Amino acid sequence: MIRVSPRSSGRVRPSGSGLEVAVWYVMRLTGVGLFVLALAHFSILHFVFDPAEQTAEFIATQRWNQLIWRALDWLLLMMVLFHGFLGMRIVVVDYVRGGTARLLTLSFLYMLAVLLFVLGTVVIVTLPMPGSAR
Amino acid sequence: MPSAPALLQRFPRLASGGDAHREVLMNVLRYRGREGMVAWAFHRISGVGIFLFVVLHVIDIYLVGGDPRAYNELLAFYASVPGRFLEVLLGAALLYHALNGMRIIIIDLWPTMTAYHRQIWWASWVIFVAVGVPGAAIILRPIWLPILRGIGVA
Amino acid sequence: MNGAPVTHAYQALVVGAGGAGLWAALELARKGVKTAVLTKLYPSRSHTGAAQGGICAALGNHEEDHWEWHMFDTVKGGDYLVDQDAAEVLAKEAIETVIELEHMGLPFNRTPDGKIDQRRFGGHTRNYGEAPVRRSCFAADRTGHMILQTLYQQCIKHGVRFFDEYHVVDLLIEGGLTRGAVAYRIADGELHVFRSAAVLLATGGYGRVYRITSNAHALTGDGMALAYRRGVPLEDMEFFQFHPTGIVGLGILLSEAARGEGGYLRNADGERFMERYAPTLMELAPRDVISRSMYLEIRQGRGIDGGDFVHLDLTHLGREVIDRKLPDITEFVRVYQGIEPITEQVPVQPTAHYAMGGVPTDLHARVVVDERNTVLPGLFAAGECACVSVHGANRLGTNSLIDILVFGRRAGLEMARYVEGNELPDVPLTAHHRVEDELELLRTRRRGENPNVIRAELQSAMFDECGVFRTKKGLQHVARLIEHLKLRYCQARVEDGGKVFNTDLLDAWEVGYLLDCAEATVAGALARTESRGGHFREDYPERDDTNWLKHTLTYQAEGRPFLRSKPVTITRFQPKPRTY
Amino acid sequence: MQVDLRILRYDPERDKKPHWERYRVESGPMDRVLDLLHTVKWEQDGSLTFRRSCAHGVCGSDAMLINGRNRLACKIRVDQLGRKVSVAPLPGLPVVKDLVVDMEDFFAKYRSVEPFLINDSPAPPRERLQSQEDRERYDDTTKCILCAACTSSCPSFWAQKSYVGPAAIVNAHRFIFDSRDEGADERLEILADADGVWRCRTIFNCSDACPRGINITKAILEVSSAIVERRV
Ligand SMILES: Cc1cc2nc3c(=O)[nH]c(=O)nc-3n(C[C@H](O)[C@H](O)[C@H](O)COP(=O)(O)OP(=O)(O)OC[C@H]3O[C@@H](n4cnc5c(N)ncnc54)[C@H](O)[C@@H]3O)c2cc1C
Ligand code: HEM
Ligand code: SF4
Ligand code: F3S
Ligand code: FES
Repeated sequence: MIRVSPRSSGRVRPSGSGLEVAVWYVMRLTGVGLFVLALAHFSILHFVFDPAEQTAEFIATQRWNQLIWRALDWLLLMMVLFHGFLGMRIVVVDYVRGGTARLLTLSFLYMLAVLLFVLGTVVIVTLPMPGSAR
Repeated sequence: MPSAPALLQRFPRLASGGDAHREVLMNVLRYRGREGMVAWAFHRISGVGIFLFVVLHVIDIYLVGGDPRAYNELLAFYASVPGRFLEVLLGAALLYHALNGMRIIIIDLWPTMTAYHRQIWWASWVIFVAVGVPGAAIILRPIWLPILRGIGVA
Repeated sequence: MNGAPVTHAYQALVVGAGGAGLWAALELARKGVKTAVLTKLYPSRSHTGAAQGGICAALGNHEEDHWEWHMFDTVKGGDYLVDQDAAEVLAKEAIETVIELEHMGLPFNRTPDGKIDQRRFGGHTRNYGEAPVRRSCFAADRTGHMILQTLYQQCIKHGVRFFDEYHVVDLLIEGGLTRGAVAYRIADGELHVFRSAAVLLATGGYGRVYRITSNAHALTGDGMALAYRRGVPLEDMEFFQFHPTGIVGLGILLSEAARGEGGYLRNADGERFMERYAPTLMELAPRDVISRSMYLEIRQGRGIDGGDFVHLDLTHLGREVIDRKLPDITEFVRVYQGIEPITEQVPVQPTAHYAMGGVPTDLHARVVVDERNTVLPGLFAAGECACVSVHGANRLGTNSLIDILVFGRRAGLEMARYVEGNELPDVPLTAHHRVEDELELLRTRRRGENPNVIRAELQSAMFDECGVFRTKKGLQHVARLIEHLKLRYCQARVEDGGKVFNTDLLDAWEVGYLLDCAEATVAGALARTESRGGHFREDYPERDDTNWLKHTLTYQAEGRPFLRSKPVTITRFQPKPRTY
Repeated sequence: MQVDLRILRYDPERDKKPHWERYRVESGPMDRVLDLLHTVKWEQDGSLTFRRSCAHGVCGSDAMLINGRNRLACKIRVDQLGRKVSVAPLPGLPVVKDLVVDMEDFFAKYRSVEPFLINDSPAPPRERLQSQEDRERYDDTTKCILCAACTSSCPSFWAQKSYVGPAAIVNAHRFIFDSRDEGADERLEILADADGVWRCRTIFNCSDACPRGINITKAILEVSSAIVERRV
């Protein structure tokens, strides 16, 4: 919190931290990244293909048939996680009052982020490539 | 719809500052912000909306490896008619959020553009409609295509 | 009712946080004096912030200029009623004062070579009256705003202690010694007694006695009335300046800068009528001259559409000058008149603007109480509420801002010296009783007249009878009316009986100040049977140096005014006929 | 013209909650909302409480929520609003009485950004020189009259009262970009705090509300850019 100087005293000492600058920057960088990746992702899955086609087998054999697709989707995952969770942090800090409530919500949020990271990474890494031996 | 001040008059308790959350909400509803405020409200709502979908989506993709049958069941819902409407909604949120996000980034990097933020906002709506309407049409194809066929147009 | 008040002790007390008060406070803070600033508004709301045109100093950044020329213009502008020792201090110290303002960070407009920019202003001339000179330093048309902000910022930097929204309601003067002041905390209606060795009155003007005025609602002559009630005389109150270019009906000022940048005044025939009244300076003649000329035009049926206003014409200046140098006043015209000044002429009317008179002081801002300049120990005054007198019978544009700063600073320095050698005086525990009882009565009286009606009647009568033109008959009429209004005021009551932020009570309380200031103004105007500067008697249209080259001092005794006089200090410039 | 004026009133000594009151007021063609409030106060109900002083938009006393937006009552004409006028205190600030809000925290935030020239090098005998371009650089933010219309219109501020707010940033900007000032680093450090510029979500309510027409959002973004440039 910005320390407010007493009613009419002179200079206050700065108490800034570098964290918020980083968050601000990451939001913007991932925003640009997502603009390309997320929109492309959505287009591929809705305009190039139709949702009806995209069974588990389809994903395993066609969509993720090359390393590059997996790499791109993993990149998308990372961006979304950073962007989405830092974004949600902003919303939570804005609207969740009280130290404890906010701490709990944020902890839950960060744990969710880790969970999604694990789930997403596991599936991208472990889903067998077509043609590879089971 | 009654205006926010009228609502306040009917429910005076809403106007009192007792409850911090209610106060924040009432301010947001009562204040007649212009383009910038509407842009922000949509941005926030769409951001949270997409976020919720992403949580779901990462889990469902995990199922591709973990439990393909469950995934396929979910997919059936995605491909159904209500599912498609929700996808249009998701697409709209994403498109809006992406365009407005770029608007914010442009203004951030180039503060002189603040003078034109309204124009950029309306321009982004033009793009939204130009891209969004055909996009929605494609997603909803399984709904209107059979109808058109039925009346013999296509 | 009378409970124990909250008491405070400060070495020095500054009442008012306009330019004068703030600079004094700053000077005191630099000297390490324990000081409190009391102000009924937040400091940044003081009316110094409304000043537009500029602040003069003979910097000579564009063309040759000398402080002697500035002093001469001041003396002549004041129709030779100026105390010339004071005018000399003003003109000399103006230069260092403006430079110091710049060092404090004031964002002056700049010349191409980076110096403080200067423009022409009414009555300021080269070589003792030859032609207009560029002497007014400015920051667009919000010079006063920048001064107020800059001084407030410096006070914050130096840790000045502010009591914001504390309304001073009484001065504690007892046994010939100043002991402090009583203030009413607006937020909760509590009375606070401030004990202090030195008290500065810097409460600004009293333009609100007039119906049409450029002055803020808060300018009700508080400091003058408080001193007046405590036996201090008021000097030269009959001299009130009417500014020629007020927005019709509202009185909002369109700065002289509009004419300094080349604007014209035109009558119904489209004629630049100032050609006939002030052939050399034209629209840049002093304000009293122009205001009178406008009324003469109007009386001769050359007001626009037969009405009581003329036109200010800026259309030939072009969009560039108007938007860059006069942005604020053009916005006023757009907002308050719905007129586009780049293409249309602006209807204007004289508006009550500035009090030349006030609490008499010496060159060190010490309040003096008689014709021999006897000092009242511990009481100081500076700014518009004081009368040093540098403005004499008529103030030149831009001379007030420099006055409040030069003498605000002198007040601070002198107060620091004074508190060094003087103990904190005692204040009896009952000090606040008198004013508390009066306030209580006003707040709780069962029935009585609405004070707003009294104020409205006063304002109209003052504007009509004690304005630009005055006659014996009219003045006698207002004098009687004021007596009558004072009686009615004693029976007035306010509607709001609460303690918290009771503006109803304070507005009513201020009507009391206005009545006192009006009383002194009319008394002086009745007595002064001549015409000089801002005071024009139709029954005595000539200046009369034989009988009236002197200041008036108005005292209040037993609720009535009585007058004495005091000689004018003349050093360099002997009185001459005043033509422009 | 008859105006239907509604005012959100609250007297802490009498009322539990704020409540709306209706007034019928006759309004002249060029009347401002301040004139309506005066008519009510002087002729109908003396207890109506609001701040005001200069009456022409330069002192910043009478910012309030008028027909859903923050504006100065003395600077908005009734004919710009129509026959229905609603007036409430500035949102997001504690109400003291009727239209008067508590400004202490607002001014404390102003003071917290060191709003004064910092230049410890010895001053020259004459003015410090400054080019016209350097002077122009911070012109916009010198216009602020500390009316609080901006800060109290900001949804980020409503949600986070600890946010230093647009008005304070405007006043920091005024010095950060003044070529004569040497305290920019200190101020940027202060504003790099979590409650500093980062709370701004470029909502523009502040710029829309500013009665001085300051492009506040631009000023905020210039400050955040300066912080980023310093850090990265
Ligand atoms: C519209 C306008 C434009 C002007 N333009 C120029 C110009 O261009 N150049 C120029 O030289 N002059 C100009 N003047 C004149 C000049 O601005 C004023 O004379 C000058 O600013 C007065 O300053 P001050 O410090 O005496 O008082 P103010 O700035 O009026 O301050 C008075 C202070 O006293 C406080 N106060 C009053 N009563 C009480 C009380 N009872 N208790 C506590 N506090 C109290 C107020 O809160 C305020 O802080 C202009 C005047 C007006 C009205
Ligand atoms: C598609 C491209 C995207 C772009 C260009 C983009 C851009 C941005 C930007 C610039 C911000 C910061 C807003 C601010 O600081 O005021 C932001 C906020 C946010 N974004 Fe995105 N974003 C994108 C996609 C996403 C996605 C996919 C999600 C969901 C996971 C998301 C969720 C959020 C959230 C929750 C916020 C915070 C909202 C707020 O502060 O009100 N965004 N976005
Ligand atoms: S920036 Fe504008 S809205 Fe904000 S306080 Fe200053 S003048 Fe008022
Ligand atoms: S309204 Fe608030 S979010 Fe930023 S642009 Fe203005 S400070
Ligand atoms: S009364 Fe001064 S800004 Fe409105």
